[in-house]
Amino acid sequence: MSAGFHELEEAPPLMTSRLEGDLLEVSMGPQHPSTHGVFRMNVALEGEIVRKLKPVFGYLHRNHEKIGENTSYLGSMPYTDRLDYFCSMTNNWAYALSVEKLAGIEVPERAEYLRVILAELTRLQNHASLLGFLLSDMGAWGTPLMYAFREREKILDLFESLSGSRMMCDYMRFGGCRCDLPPGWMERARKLVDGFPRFLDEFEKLIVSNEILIARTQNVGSLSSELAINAGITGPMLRACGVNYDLRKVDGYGFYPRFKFRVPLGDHGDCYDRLMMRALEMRESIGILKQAMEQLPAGPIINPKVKLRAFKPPVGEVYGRIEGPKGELGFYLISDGSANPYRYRVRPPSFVNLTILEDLCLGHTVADVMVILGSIDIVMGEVDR
Amino acid sequence: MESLEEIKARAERAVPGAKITIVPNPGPANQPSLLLDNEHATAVVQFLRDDSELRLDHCSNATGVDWLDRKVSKKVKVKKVVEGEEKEVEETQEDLFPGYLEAVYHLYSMTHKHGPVVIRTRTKDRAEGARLPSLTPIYRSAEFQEREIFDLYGVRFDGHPDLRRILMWDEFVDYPMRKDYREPDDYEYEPTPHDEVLEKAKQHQSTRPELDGAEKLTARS
Amino acid sequence: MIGLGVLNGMAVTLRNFIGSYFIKERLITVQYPEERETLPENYRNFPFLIFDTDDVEKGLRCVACKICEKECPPQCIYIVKSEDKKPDYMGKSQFYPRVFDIDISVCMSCQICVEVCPFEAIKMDKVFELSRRERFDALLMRKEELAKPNTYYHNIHPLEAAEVDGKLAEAAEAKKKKT
Amino acid sequence: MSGQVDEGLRSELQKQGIWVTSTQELYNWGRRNSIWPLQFGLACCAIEMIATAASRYDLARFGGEVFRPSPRQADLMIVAGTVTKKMAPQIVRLYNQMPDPKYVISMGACAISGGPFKQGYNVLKGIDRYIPVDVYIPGCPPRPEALLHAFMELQRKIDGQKLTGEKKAPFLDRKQPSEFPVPAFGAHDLEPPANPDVFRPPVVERT
Repeated sequence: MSAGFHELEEAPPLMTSRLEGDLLEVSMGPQHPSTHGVFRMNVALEGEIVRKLKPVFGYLHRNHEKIGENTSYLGSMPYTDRLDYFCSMTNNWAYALSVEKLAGIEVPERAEYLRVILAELTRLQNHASLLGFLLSDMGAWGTPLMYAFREREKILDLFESLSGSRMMCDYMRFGGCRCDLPPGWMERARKLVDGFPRFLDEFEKLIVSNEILIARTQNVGSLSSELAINAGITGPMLRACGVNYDLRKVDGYGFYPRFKFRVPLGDHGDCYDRLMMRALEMRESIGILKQAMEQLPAGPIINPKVKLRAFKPPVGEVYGRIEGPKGELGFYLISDGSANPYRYRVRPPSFVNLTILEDLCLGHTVADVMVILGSIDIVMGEVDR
Repeated sequence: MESLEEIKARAERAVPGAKITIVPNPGPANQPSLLLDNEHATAVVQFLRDDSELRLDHCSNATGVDWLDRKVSKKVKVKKVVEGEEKEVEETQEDLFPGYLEAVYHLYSMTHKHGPVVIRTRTKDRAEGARLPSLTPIYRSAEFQEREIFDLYGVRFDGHPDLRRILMWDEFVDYPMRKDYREPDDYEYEPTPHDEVLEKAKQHQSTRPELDGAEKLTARS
Repeated sequence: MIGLGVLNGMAVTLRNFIGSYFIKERLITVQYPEERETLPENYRNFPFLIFDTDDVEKGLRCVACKICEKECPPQCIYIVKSEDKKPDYMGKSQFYPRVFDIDISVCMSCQICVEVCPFEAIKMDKVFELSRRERFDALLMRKEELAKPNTYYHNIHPLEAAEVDGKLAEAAEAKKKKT
Repeated sequence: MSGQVDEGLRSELQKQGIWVTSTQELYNWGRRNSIWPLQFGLACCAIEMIATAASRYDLARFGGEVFRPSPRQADLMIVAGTVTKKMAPQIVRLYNQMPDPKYVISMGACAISGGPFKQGYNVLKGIDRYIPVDVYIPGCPPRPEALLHAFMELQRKIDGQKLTGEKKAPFLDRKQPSEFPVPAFGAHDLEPPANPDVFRPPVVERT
C-alpha cells in the first residue's frame, strides 16, 4: 500500500452490556435509498426515538459558485440547470431574471408568457415526482413513483421537443428565450394540461384517504408558523404552516398578477399538510397554465439589444428571486463591469429549508425522519451546490 | 416601505452609538445597502426585525464576499514649485485599500410583504481579524448560511451556536471561495486545455519526469 | 371504515393494471433496442462539424476562429489554427483547424458553441449510443470523427438546416452584390 | 468450451430439438440477465437512472430492475452523477463491499471525468482514479436509452468473459485485487489524488 492511504482502522472498543441510558448514534447516509441523494444525518437514538439529529452536507458540493465566478454570465446558464435538476426551467428563469435586473433588460411579452408556462409545467412535474418519492419513502415501493414518472415523462417530452434536452433545458437567455415553440407544441401542451387533472384525481384517490398514509403523516413533523418565518422557510413548506407568502403574488414578477390563482394554505404544518399542499398547488398551476396558454401573444421571444457574446452588465449588485417549486430561489450577483460576475451566489430554497430538520424530527421515530425529510422536498444538487 | 435614509436615522436613534453607513449601489438594479458596525450590528438587526413598521422577519439570503487588497491609482493635480514657479502638475497617486471579507444579508418582511433591506458587515482584515457578529440568534435561517460563509470564506461568527465546516470535510484547511485560493493540482489528463488550464497542465507534466518525452497521445494499456 | 382508503388505492392500481392492456396511454413502455422513439427536431447531444460538398478537408466550414473554444463553459474544445490558408469550397482562401478535438466525456450539451459560431460550422448531433469501455482515446473526438456532411445535418434537423442554408445563401448573395 | 462446439453442428442439433451449450455460456447467460444494480444515485444522472428503471424505459426487460440498497447484494454499481472529493472515499468503500464479480458503469460526464464541474476544487475528475470502470456513458445527462445501451454493452462484456485459461475474467484471478485502498481526507486534497495502480492517463502534449 502506498503512503497516505488509510491503514486498517483501529477496532472500536467492545460494546458494553448496558442497554439503557446510552444514546445510539447512527449515521444515515450518504448512501441510503431514501435520502434523496447523498445526504447524511448523524442521528442519536434512544430506542427508536430521535434525540439528536445533525445533518451533514457537502457530498455533492460541486463548487457551483466558484465556477460561476470564473465563467461568463452566459456560461453560467447551463450550470443553473444542474442546481435543482428537477426544475431546470425555474432555475434558468431565476438566473435570467437576476441578470436582467442587474443590467436593466426588458423582456418581450411573449417570452414572459413562455416563461410562465414552462415554470408552471416544471412545478407540475416537480410536485408529481415529489409525491411519488415521498410515498416511496413511506413504503409504497414503486407503484406511485411509476405513476408519477409516467406523467413526468410526458412533460419532459414537451421540454425536450422545445429545448432539446429532457432535463437540462438551458432554454432561457438574458432578455428572453432561446428559440420559439416548434410546430405542434402548443397543441401537445394543451392536451397534457387538459389530461393532467385526471391523473391528479387518480393519484389523490390513491393516497388521500389511505389510512397508512394518514397515520404516517398527520401530526408528524409539525412546524409552527413563527419558527418557519424565523428560519427562512419558503415555498409550499411555509404555506403548509398557514403563512400566506407566495412570491408570485408578493413580487408579482413575470406577469403573474395577470393570472387568477389562489394560494393554498395549510393549517397544521405537518407532513400531511405539506403533502397536500403540493397536490393543491398542482391544481392551481393547471389553472395558470390554461390562462397563459390562452393569452399567449405573438411577437419576438428575445430582446434583440442583448448581446450574446461579451455580455457585460454595468457595475452593481442585485438580488433577484422567484418562487421555485421548492421555495424562494434567489441569485445574488455582484458585477464589477467585466464579463464574469465578481460574486455569484445562489440562495437555495431546500438548503435553507433544511435548517429546522432537527426541530421537526426530535421526538419522532427514526422511520418518521425519512417521511419528514421527504416532505421538505430537497434536491442535493441545490443543497450543496 | 420607508427609504433607507429614514431606516438609518430611526435605527441610529433606537440603538445609541450605532454607526450605519449607506453603501450606494449604482446600476439599474438599485439595491443600496446598510453597512453596520460590528459592535452594534446585532442590536440594529434586532431593531429592524422587531420594529412594528419594518418587521423584517425573513432573512432570506446570507452570503460572504471577498474583497482583496486593491490598489486604485488616480491622477491628482498637485501644485508644486517647479523652477521657482508654481505650477499644476499631474501626479499619479496610489491608494491602497486593504482587503476585507463581507457578510451580506437580504432581509424581507413576510408580515408587511416588503423588502429587501440589504445589510452588510465587514471584517477588519482577511486574516486574524476575520470575525463578525453572528445573526443566528436573531434569524434562525442564517444558521447554515453563516456556517457556509465560515467554511468557504473563513469568517468566524461570534455567537454562532455551532460553527463548523459544513460543505468541506473537517480536515480541510483552506477557504476555497476566497479569490486567492489555489486549488490542488490534479491536471494529469487534460486533452482540451487552453488558457489557465493549459498552464496548469503544462506545469503538471513538467513535474512528472517519468512521462517526459512521451508520444503525442498514447493510450497505455 | 378503516381499510377503505387502502381499498380505494388498490382499486386505482387495479384499474391501471387492467387498463394497461387496453389503453395506449397507460402502456408506455418503449421496447428500446428494437423500437426507437423518433427524437424531436431540437434534440441535442454532442456537437459536430459541418462540411459542404463531399470533400472533408476542403468543405469544412470551420475557420478556426476559436470563439467556441473560448465560450465553451466546461472548456471541452481544443483547436489549433493552421499556419497557412487553404481555399475552401467557395474558393476563398481561409484558415482551417489543424486540430479540432472535443472531449465528449466533459461536454455538457449546452449548445453555446452552436449559438456563438458566426460561420454556422458547428451543430448539435443526435447520436447518443456512445457507451465505450475505454475513456481516454475513445471519448476524445477528433476532427475526422466530428466532420459530417451538410446532408447529414439536413437529415437530423431538417427545419433548422433549411433555415441555416437560406441564411448562408443570403449572406453569399449580399457579398456578391457588394463586390 | 464454446469454442469446441461447431456452430454448424450446434444449429443442426438445435433444429432437432437438442440444445447444446457450455458451462461458460450457461454461466454467463445467467449472470448477464440478472445484473442487480446498487441503488446508488449521486446527482442529476441518478434521476435519469430512475427514469430508466421506471415504466417507460423499463430496465426490467434486461433483468436489472432489482435495485439493491445494500452493496453486499449488488453486482453493478452505476456511478450516476458528480463524484465529489468528499464522497469519493465512500464510493470506494461501497465498491469494496460489493461481492465479486462486480462491475462499474460510469454514467454521465461528471462520473467519467468531472465533466462540466471538473474545474471545481471539490470535484473528483473521474471515478476511475480510484476504482476500475467497465463502461463509460458520455452525456450530460445521458438519455435513458443511452443507459440501456451501456447496459447491453456490459452484457456483451460479461458474455465475453472466460472462466478458464490465460485470459480468464479478472474476478476469477486471485492475483487481481478486488478491493482498492480508500483515499483519506487531506488538508488540501484527497490523499493520494489518484490511485496509480488504477488510473494511468496517457500523456497529451498540448502547446
